[in-house]
Amino acid sequence: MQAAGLEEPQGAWEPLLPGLIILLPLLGFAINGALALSAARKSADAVRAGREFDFLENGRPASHSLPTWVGPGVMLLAFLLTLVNFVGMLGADLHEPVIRSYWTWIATGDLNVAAAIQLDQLSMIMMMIITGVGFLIHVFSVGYMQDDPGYPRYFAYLNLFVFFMLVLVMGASYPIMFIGWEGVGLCSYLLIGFWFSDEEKASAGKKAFIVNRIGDLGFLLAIFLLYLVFQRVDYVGVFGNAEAVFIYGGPVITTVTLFFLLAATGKSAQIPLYIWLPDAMAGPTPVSALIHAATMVTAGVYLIVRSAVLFALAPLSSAVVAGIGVLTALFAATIALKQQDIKKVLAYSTVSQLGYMFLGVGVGAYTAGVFHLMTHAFFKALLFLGAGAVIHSMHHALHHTHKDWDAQDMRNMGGLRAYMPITWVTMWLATLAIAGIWPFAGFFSKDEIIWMTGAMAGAENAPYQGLYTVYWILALAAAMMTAFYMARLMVMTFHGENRTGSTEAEHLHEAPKTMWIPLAILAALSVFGGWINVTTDLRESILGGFGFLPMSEWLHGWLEPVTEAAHQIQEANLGELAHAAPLGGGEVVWGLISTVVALSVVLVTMRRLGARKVPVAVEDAEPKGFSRILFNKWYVDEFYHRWVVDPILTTSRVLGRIVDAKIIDGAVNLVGNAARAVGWVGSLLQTGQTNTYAFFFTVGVLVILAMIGLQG
Amino acid sequence: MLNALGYENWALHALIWLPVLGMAHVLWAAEDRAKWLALRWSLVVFALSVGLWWAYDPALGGGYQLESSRPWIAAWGVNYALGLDGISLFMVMLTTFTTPLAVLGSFNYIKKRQKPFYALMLLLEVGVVGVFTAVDLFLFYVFFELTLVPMYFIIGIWGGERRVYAAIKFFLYTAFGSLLMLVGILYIYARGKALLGVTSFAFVDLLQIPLTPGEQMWLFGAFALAFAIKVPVFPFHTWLPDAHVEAPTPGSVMLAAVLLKMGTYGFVRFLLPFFPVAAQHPSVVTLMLVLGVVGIIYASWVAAVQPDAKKLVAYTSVAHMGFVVVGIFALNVNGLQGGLLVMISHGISTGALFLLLGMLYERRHTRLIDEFGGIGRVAPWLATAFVITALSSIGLPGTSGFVGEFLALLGVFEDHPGIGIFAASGVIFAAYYMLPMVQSVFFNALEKPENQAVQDLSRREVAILAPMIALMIVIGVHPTPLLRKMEPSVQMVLERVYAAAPPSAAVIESGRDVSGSEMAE
Amino acid sequence: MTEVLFFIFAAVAVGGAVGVVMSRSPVASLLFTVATLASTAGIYVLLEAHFLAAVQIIVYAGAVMVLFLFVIMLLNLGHEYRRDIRGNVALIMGFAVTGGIGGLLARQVGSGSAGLETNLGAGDAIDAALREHGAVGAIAQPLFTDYLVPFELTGILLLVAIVGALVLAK
Amino acid sequence: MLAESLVLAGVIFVLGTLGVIVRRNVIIMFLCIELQLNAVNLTFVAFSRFVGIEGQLFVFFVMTVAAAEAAVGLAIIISIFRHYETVNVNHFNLLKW
Repeated sequence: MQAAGLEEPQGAWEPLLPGLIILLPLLGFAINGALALSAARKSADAVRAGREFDFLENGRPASHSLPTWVGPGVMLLAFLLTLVNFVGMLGADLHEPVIRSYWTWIATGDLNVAAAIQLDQLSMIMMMIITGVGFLIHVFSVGYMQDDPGYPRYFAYLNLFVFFMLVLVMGASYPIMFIGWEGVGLCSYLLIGFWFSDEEKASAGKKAFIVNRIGDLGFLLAIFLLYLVFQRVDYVGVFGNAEAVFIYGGPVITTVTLFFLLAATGKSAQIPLYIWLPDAMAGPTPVSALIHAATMVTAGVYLIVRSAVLFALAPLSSAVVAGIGVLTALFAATIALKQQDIKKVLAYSTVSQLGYMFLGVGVGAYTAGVFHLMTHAFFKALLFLGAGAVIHSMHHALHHTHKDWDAQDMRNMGGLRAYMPITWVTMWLATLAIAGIWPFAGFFSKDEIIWMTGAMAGAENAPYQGLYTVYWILALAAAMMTAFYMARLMVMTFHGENRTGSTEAEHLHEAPKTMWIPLAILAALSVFGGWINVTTDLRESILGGFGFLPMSEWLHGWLEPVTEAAHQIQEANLGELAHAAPLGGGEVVWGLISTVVALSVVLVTMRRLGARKVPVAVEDAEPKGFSRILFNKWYVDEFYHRWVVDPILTTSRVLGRIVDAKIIDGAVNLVGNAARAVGWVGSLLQTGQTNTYAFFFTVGVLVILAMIGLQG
Repeated sequence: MLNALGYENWALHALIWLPVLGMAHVLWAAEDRAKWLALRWSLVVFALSVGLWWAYDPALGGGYQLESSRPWIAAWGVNYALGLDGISLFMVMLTTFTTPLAVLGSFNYIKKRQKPFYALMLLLEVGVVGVFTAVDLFLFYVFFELTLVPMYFIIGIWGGERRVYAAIKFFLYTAFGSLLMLVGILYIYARGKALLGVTSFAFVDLLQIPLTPGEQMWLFGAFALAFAIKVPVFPFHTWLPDAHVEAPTPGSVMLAAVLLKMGTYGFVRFLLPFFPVAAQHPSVVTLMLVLGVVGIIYASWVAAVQPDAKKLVAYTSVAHMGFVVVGIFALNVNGLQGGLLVMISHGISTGALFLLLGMLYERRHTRLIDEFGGIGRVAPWLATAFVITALSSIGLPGTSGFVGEFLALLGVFEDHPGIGIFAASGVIFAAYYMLPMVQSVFFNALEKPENQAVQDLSRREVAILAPMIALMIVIGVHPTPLLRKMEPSVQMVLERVYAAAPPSAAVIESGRDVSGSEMAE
Repeated sequence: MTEVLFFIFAAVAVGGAVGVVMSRSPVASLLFTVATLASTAGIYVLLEAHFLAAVQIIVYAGAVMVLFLFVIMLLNLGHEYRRDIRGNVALIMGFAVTGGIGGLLARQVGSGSAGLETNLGAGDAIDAALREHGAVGAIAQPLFTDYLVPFELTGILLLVAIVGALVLAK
Repeated sequence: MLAESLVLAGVIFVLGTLGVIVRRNVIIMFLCIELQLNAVNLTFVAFSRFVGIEGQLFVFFVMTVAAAEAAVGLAIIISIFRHYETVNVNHFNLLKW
């Protein structure tokens, strides 16, 4: 890192106050945090007095009105600043990352980690997503969380999260990224357990943190290995020398990348560490949208794209990445088929979509991975926010009559389109997008990933060609399932008869403005967001309106400076990618096929499920057979409990109660007791009887006399 | 300005003798003024010690500075000799920083016999500062043992129910170890007399003695056992949970924050430079690393199932000290620096944890985790402080805990990747023991009526915690100044180690061959 | 004549000592002690320590023993006739160890005393002193010159003993 | 007569020792101690005849100490008796560990 971190590439482009982008959310955190602390004090006084804290008692206090402006405000400023820089970067033909170094974070021996940020095309696109989607979700949160006593605390956490997320994507070295990496984990922990009085929610937060830490271990070890090899851990230093140092496919680079993969599976909820994400839905719904759909969970994808050069050098690791991705995509999709909780469906859908991103980056389609990351951020955030609006409305309705039904169970909904038309429309747009139907955003991104998988399977020198063919087929299957479970979600929620109950239904209502405007914006992005990266083949075909869609492969070109080294390595080693899918047919054909199939799945689902009468949750029978397994998520949680958690707990107990208390401490006390025993034997001589003392005294005299006598 | 006052000449002496004066003052004054006087005196000592930061100049090399010496027992060559290097600098400052906070933390906790209590706290400060500044082995030993006395009484008089058991265990266990060290000290002294004809206990003189490798191994064993018990290194740790659980809050704070550091300080100060051949003997290194790693994982697991919060934190100390041992015996700059930084951050964060548990105990008169629940709702500031401290303790990046652990693990990974992986798994288990405790105490439903009455932090308590939390974050964000101050001294220690028997070519290669095999050139 | 007297006194002294150890009543023990002390005083006379003999009778057999008697009466122990000799084990051990001491002493006396008197000059030293200063003067002369300090110290010791006894028995 | 005196002193000393060991009555134990002292005195006197007047001086000192000891000892017995109401040493076993 030594000099490299500090040297500023001269010329082309000067970013505008990049540090401020990070600092703004931190400032928001500081303000909201202070407000939260003072509000919490008041709330605590109320709780001690045995009352519920009614913060609206004397009108809305400052602690609950200021966050409305501070929270989204700093996000808006950060977004605008990012936008300015983005536009600036668009104008500049930037090939090298711009690095701003502020101070030396850790310096000892030959290790030197600067507190530096790096601006390049990749971090810029991530910053746009984080601040942009983040801002919309902040705005949505105002409506969603306004009546919660923890309102300022909520915004404090949310702002802190954005801060750490920006550190994650803007850091110029792996350790800095790691700060953000663990920091977002912390915020996720705090936000999942936001309503910490509920043990289940607090436990879900804890689970997320601990599972994430397993991944973090991989991150740390990868950093250590990189340091061992390069003596430096900043991106410029590592990537610049990677090709020279590593042998293609060698054991060290494979190990490094597998460690990174471990980290990524933790953060991005992939097999085997995905288990925390569904539980994470315990948090407020906008949090699920921001952290557990749009941004944080994509950090693993970002990590792999960031380390594209390393992964490109490790074909085995890449194949494992793709394999984990496609398996997760399929596996999570099967679980999503049978979930009844609206957020659980979306959670597994997120896991599944993240699997697609992994598949994308695993087959070397880094741009496609980022592309899907971006479109997914749009439509999944929209879906979650829409679900949030539904839950919000359901909650209000059920609250009115004090019905203790589950506000998130889709079996209790039905026919909501009549009450919440905007939510209904926007969510349908997002559903079409995620199902991969032309011309919505998801189509282009998902199609590109699947296409690239197929192309990889046919690449000249690609290793494991058969494997990639399998991946390709599985990816297609998962895509069909996606269409099904999303259509099922929409039908159960919005169509058919209303099952909420007639009194309750009167109180169902459309979301307030602060909530539906973000929905609308995200809906627009879900529709048009895919058009920035239409592949040339598609653009010239009917799917591109014969050249009507703008910006052919814009994202591809944009990210080229970041990914070109990786692509060159791939090209050099894998040779030309195939121009046809494993079963023949070009990109356009398969694009058409997938759209048609997805659309027909949606339509069939609507017809079949729309006609069926759904029993409400309390009356519904337990699922049987295979759907029971799916409903119980393949019993994976139980499996982990049985084979991982319980053994560790049992071992801990044995260690604590037997090994430590009895054996180790026992040995210590044994020494003490042995000394005591010797003393006890000696103390038997101390009878307390004067005669005895006289006797022993005399014995002593006798001994002395005997000694004198025998000498003399 | 410091120079004008001749600060360098009297600073260290003042740090040792001012608390003695304070003791006399406390004992002489009225009972109800004792706490304020003790606080004032310890604050004065802290204020004085801050100057050390500027007085110590790492640019002059890592040797001792601010040295001064005068004969004490001339016939045996014992000198009252003090000095400061980059390693002891932060230990001294940690001590002077912690003492006033511990004193402030005992205001409500200590109700009986206040005068002797605060006098003993000041005596403890004397002993610990003496340990960290002595540059004469005899003097070091005197101070090392001196610390036992106040701690023994603090646990034994003001402790919990089983205080006498804990105090005696603490005293006997650690005294047992240091007696072995005394034998070692006398042996070195005798060798110095025999081989070089010097009658001196000064470090500089003793370092000249050409000890044979065999002698070094034995002496290493004697010293290592003494320090390992103090640290404590697995499996010599069982006195610690008992002592912590029974000790009053300030006692636990001092024990965790400072007293344990005397052991690891001893590792760095004596084991490495005095017995370099033994210290880098492969089997010794392996043994120490394995003990460190086992300590990390074992203590984490045992901590996780403790029903008593204080005992839990006590075990986490063992785990943290495992990181220190692993870092030190990595025998490279990163590891050693990391180990030292873990010592500092552990002092701050675990000290703060004990203070927080003490605050909870004052409110609820229990330490059992299951007795709590939902405290976050009635004491949000307390909960916030606790969560921050706990996160620092489990090494969240951005807090002091991370930097130390990161460097220590990096150091050990450099030369022993296999052990490094196991040691690094400690980051998972740290979350595994800490988060459930945090959840059970501060989160979950507020069910028990006793818990509902818990008060939030008072102003005094905020004053205790604020500086600690600030330091956790400052060190976490910008540890470089500390690392820079320590580095020359650490380099000196390592040079000394490798000068004795430079690591063979094979060792160097094995450290690098991971990359070497893939070097294109 | 001297020999006969010695053996009479010796017999009384030993008999008294046995009586001290054997008798159940403290008062009887005390009287046996007085007998032993008195006969020892007789032996002192035979050994030409006339002053000590007098002191023995007056101070020891008289004053100190009366003090014992007072205490016995004060505590009303005159009627204690319970057997308070220890059990057989203690007796055997006591006999063994005292027998050992006796044996060693006997061995010492037996091996060392033959011709001791002649070697030591057959009483010349004390005779000269007695002749010069008289029975009292012979002791007084060194006591107030060479041994003045120890003598004064015994005075202090007695004072301390008086004070101590007062405090303890108060 | 020296040898005879020494034998006599030895016998009295041994008897006194035996008494101290076997008797439980603290006053009688005291008396036995007096016997022992007396035996020692006898040896002093016996030797003084042949060695010099100092032997008798020592006897003088021993008597003083014996008197002091008797005074203090008896005072202790009185105060112990007040507490325990007995002079049996079996009951005075506070010295036990």
